[in-house]
Amino acid sequence: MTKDGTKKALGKSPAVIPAKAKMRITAIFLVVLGFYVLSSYKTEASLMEFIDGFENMGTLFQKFFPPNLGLFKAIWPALAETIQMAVIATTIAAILCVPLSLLAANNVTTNKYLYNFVRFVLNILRTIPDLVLAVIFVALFGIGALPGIIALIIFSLGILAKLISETVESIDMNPLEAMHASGASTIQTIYFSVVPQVLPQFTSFVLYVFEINIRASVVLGLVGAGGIGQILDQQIKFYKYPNAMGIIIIIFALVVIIEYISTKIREAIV
Amino acid sequence: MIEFKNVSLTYPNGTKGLKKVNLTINEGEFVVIVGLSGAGKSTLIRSINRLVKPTEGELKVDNENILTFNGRQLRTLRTKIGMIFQNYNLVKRSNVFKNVLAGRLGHTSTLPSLFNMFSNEDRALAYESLKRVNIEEKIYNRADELSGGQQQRVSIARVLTQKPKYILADEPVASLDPPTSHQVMTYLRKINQEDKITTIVNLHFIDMAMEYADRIIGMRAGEVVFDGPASEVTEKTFEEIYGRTIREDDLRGGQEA
Amino acid sequence: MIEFKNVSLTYPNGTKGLKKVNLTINEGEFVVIVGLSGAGKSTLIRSINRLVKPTEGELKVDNENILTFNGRQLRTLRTKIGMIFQNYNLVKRSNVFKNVLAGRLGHTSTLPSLFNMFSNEDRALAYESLKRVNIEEKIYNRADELSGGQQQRVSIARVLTQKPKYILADEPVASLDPPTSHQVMTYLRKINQEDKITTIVNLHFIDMAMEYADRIIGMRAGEVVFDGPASEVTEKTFEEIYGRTIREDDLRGGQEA
Amino acid sequence: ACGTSDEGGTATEGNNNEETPAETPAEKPEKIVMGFVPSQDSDTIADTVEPLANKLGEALGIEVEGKVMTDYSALVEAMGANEVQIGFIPGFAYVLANEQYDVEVILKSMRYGSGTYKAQYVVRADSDIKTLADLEGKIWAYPDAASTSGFLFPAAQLMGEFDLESAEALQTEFFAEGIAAGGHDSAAIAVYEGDADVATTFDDVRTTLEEDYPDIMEKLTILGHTEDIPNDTISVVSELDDELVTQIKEAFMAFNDDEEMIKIMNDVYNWDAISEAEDAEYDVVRDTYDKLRDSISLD
Amino acid sequence: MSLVLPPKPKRSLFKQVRNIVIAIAIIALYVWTFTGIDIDFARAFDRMMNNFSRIIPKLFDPNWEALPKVWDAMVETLYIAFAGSLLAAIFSIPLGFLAAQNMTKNRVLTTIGKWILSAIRAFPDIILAILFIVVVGPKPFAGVLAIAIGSIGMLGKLYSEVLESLDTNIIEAMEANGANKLQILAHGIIPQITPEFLSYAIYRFEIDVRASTILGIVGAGGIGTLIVFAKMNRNWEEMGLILVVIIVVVTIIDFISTQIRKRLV
Ligand SMILES: Nc1ncnc2c1ncn2[C@@H]1O[C@H](COP(=O)(O)OP(=O)(O)OP(=O)(O)O)[C@@H](O)[C@H]1O
Ligand SMILES: Nc1ncnc2c1ncn2[C@@H]1O[C@H](COP(=O)(O)OP(=O)(O)OP(=O)(O)O)[C@@H](O)[C@H]1O
Ligand SMILES: [Mg+2]
Ligand SMILES: [Mg+2]
Repeated sequence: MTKDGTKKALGKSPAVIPAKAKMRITAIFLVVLGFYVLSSYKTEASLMEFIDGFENMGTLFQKFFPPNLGLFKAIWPALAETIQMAVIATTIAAILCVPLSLLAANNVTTNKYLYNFVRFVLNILRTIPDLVLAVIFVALFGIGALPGIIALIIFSLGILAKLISETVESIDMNPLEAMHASGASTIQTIYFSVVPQVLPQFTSFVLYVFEINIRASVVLGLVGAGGIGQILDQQIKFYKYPNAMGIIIIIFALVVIIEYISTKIREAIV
Repeated sequence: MIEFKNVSLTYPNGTKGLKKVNLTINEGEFVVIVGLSGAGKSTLIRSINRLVKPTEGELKVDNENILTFNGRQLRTLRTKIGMIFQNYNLVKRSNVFKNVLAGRLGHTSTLPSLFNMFSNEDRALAYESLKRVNIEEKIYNRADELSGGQQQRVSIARVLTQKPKYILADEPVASLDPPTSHQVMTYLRKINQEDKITTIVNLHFIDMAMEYADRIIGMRAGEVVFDGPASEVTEKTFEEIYGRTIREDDLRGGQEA
Repeated sequence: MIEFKNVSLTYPNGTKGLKKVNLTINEGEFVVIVGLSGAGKSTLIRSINRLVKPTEGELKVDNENILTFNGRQLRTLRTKIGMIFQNYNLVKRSNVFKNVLAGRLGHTSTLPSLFNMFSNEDRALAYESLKRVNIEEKIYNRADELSGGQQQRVSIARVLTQKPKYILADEPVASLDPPTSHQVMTYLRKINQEDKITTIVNLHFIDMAMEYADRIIGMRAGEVVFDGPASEVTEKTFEEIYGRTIREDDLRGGQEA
Repeated sequence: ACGTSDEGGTATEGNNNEETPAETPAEKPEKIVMGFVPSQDSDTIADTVEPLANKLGEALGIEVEGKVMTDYSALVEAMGANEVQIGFIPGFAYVLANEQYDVEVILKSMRYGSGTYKAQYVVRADSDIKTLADLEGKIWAYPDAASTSGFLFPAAQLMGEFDLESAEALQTEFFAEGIAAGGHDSAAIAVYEGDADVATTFDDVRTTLEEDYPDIMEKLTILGHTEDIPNDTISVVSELDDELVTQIKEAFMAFNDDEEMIKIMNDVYNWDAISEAEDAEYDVVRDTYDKLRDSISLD
Repeated sequence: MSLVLPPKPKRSLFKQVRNIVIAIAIIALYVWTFTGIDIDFARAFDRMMNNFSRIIPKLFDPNWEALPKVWDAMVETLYIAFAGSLLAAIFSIPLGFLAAQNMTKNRVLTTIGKWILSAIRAFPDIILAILFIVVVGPKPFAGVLAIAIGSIGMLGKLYSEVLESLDTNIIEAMEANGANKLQILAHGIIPQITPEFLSYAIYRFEIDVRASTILGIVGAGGIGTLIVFAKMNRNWEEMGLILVVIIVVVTIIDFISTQIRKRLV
């Protein structure tokens, strides 16, 4: 009887996650872990060395202090150029991404071929490293801010269009239906029901990309595309670490300010 | 006048939404369609302004077969049919007035509307409509600041602004509590009577249907199983529409609604 | 036994959710609370398991004043009170079984539960509960694959798994259509009778309340305005609860529900 | 800032790994890491040093690992932390490394039979710039301010010649504008395209551009050269004991007699020999840097 | 007929002033930007037409001979980026929780969390590389660490945003059950956030694969080094090949990760 009872009880108490799903999750977990172990081996990871060497980092890090904040005036022109490049690039990318992200959202663009084509192009755009873009455009346009701006535009366009098309895909479709039902044209429908819904996200993504663009100019500086990056690189090469730290702190301040503006704008329009 | 002649609709996945529906809805009528979830009420109503396209038969609105309509014709058709939805379908983040003005989009050319340039007539009309549903003081509130009943009134105002010949309402009160539901139904009825707008409403509740309708159409599994004035509704009608008496159905817990 | 003694609740923004409520709910009762939106039904119910904390008075559950409870005591209190929500509040991406087992969390030690290690008894109990609401065949479906009615049944199963002494249900059927609503109410009633679990349900619909309740409590603006068996409900009760007779209210469109 | 290298020597002791006091030479390390930063001053850039490292390892009987890095500050820091023991670093980087971490030069590379190279002033053939003095008021393109041949030497030369206080003054008072072009090639192209009037680059950057710009040899001419700049160094960290350093030196020198190695070095780095070097040879770089040192800081 | 127009919206003076200030600020920013930056478009265009044939055709004529070399670098990059972004994906979790307002109720802590993340993001790759090279030497591991830190700045920020948009009803339901905080985390929060966290981690992995210039600095080889060298040598054919390899590899990663996500979510 007891035997019977237990059997019954067990039969009645199914596993929390079905065996098949469990196996699948375990398999994926093992693959990820396995690849990590392999990567650790290939990259010569060693916790001991890390702990041993940590002191070195401390010693080096100290050299960055005290940061020289008096350099603000000296670097201002380059910083201004960086900001200006980021402003232009972000603005243009934000404008261009509107049609692109609508075309790359499957709830607005119902034509499968068009949608897939735009997605494909955007994916390729996103794949190209910013450094390569900068190098190619410098080679094409010569040194100066323009190649940097164009590299930033393409770079941010990829990110923005992806993020925004995903937002568009998640909007409430009901108002669109209502507008269609009242005879509004497609453009009217988009303008009156899609735009208000994505506006807050749009702004915060644009500001996020603006921040990325400011930071990306560090890379751009290295290839002659202007901006604060050049100065930073030079300070490091000359061992003016406190100066480098000063620049980093100024970039940090800029990042925090942008983030603050972003929250404020979101609060204002949400 | 709206005429369904042997209208059938099969969804791409094979579900039959409508099965050989024949109906005539006359000018100025207030028709309520009742039926269980999945009976095809929405499909029927949405066929009329071609939000879905019946696959067979003929559907005439004002003596034109709208099943052949395309692009421009469709837009014109839709401007004369107003629609009210269960979830109000307002743009939550826009203010009430903008939402109501959206009802005029079909009558406005695209470019000016993009710059929010509506004519004084349009704006006056929109304001007038808001007043008719007694919600004018919320004109500049954002839609998501309103309660459900208020939102539905805004969506009625939007439809009024459209100056339609027909109003379709797809379960306009399903998300509202009973007093508010009655309020909304009362407004719909009032507009039907004052403006002589032919009105077709979907409802789950047969009791509410009987209170407001000139005529009740019962649907079940894509077919019209009852069609007649509210006064003719009997216990048997209930059975026809709901398959069996309500109580019994419920007690068979296992079944899905 | 649950006793409200002069319980008041003022929200931080100054809104009075409850005003000097006095109530006693006895073991095994099936109580339905009705009232308009904003009447304080949710506030009342959520006070009982301290999801909100009344600011005045005394609230006794099994003769202990729960308003003084903290941390550990609160968790123990909550394990014996099951709760059902309007929006089911299931973890949409987890399967049905995991959702139901979540009902046991309060009875399970933390560490094993983090690794989904539930005892055989717990799993058997959860499965049993699923069967009681006739949904055992969906055990490994993800919660978001289910219809509203099914999700609500899962959330009832979750509460059953908790083996509570009390069940609180906050508008359990507001998102469901009438037949499904009846189904869900029937299950709740069945459980109340079979397991002798004291059950308190919030509803908008007084008619549905009358069908299922032993006792009806009417609320209005944070106050209890009616308390008695379903049989005692009259036209006047309606008026008390809804402020005035329904019809009249509606016609004065301007008023908010 | 640190003064002379002697002072640096005592100062660095505290910086280094405590276990290896300088006096008691430790036994041979298990592995030596050799870092290499290809500078654009050379006209081909290699992305591997493996053959060289292997050969050196054979000769020393210790495992030698070669690493190519793209930034010499990183290499110098790595040498400072004794993570890299042998560094192939340009003259200017060596001077800094010596000052900071007491890194010592042992050898230098020979190119085209010489241990030095020069930087050049590149102008358009059709321009009216005939002497350095004509550069006044023109636009100057240089690769970057840390480039030995592209910036330091020409800047020092011009500052000396025209009696300017600082690099800042050079860029704003003497020249109309200074542009950091990001590379020797970009600087030359800037002149070619007319964005700048003069570029300072290594000698001769035009050869690397001939493929893309076939007429560059005619369009651009060389206005002049700077004084000699010592070639890339092979430097070692102070932690290596003298015996090992001698071995390393000998091993490298032996490559000069090894046909196969010469070929490898030539193919990959354009070197045709390795020769001994002394710290003093880099004084010229040091002096140049001293002239500019302060004008580069930002305060 | 006289038209009854609605009353004009009442806007609070504060908001009006605020909006005007914002508008002026934005206009000023643009005026400053466009007057400050000098770009000769006509000339740039001209230049591009001239240079086009020097570069673009070569990019489309990749130098396949370099494939073994580029491929090796790519594989190396993959290992490093994988290890780095996995570490980042894990260590970003506590930071994400710290910076999320609804998880860390304490405003001071949240702000500290957000600032830490911003500070990390302000650190340029090259400095991270230098810092880690002195820790473990010029080897791929230094690259792994630098990438891990660099990625934490972005992942932590994204994670905290996911957490802030969490459905809190479920948490309430579990609280009502008597579940404790850890249990709510395991059963209520983690299932909700897993898919987003995964997507972001994989997205970051892709970024790390294609933007690994940092690896060149630490002497870890990798595709970034090759980009730098191809640039220095003006070797456009090799640049073309590098691009092809990156595009193909990232596309494959994208495909695999979509499959994995589908299976896990
Ligand atoms: N887009 C669609 N694709 C496939 N089947 C559909 C689609 N829309 C509806 N259906 C199916 O068609 C049938 C009728 O649906 P319809 O929405 O018209 O019912 P309803 O009476 O409005 O129900 P409810 O009360 O739930 O709104 C149902 O079986 C439904 O599942
Ligand atoms: N967290 C809160 N803060 C401030 N006020 C609140 C809060 N929650 C509820 N209220 C207010 O308290 C009053 C009672 O609300 P409660 O949610 O209890 O009503 P209800 O009867 O459940 O209504 P419904 O039918 O809409 O659920 C309402 O006026 C409501 O606006
Ligand atoms: Mg429907
Ligand atoms: Mg409530």
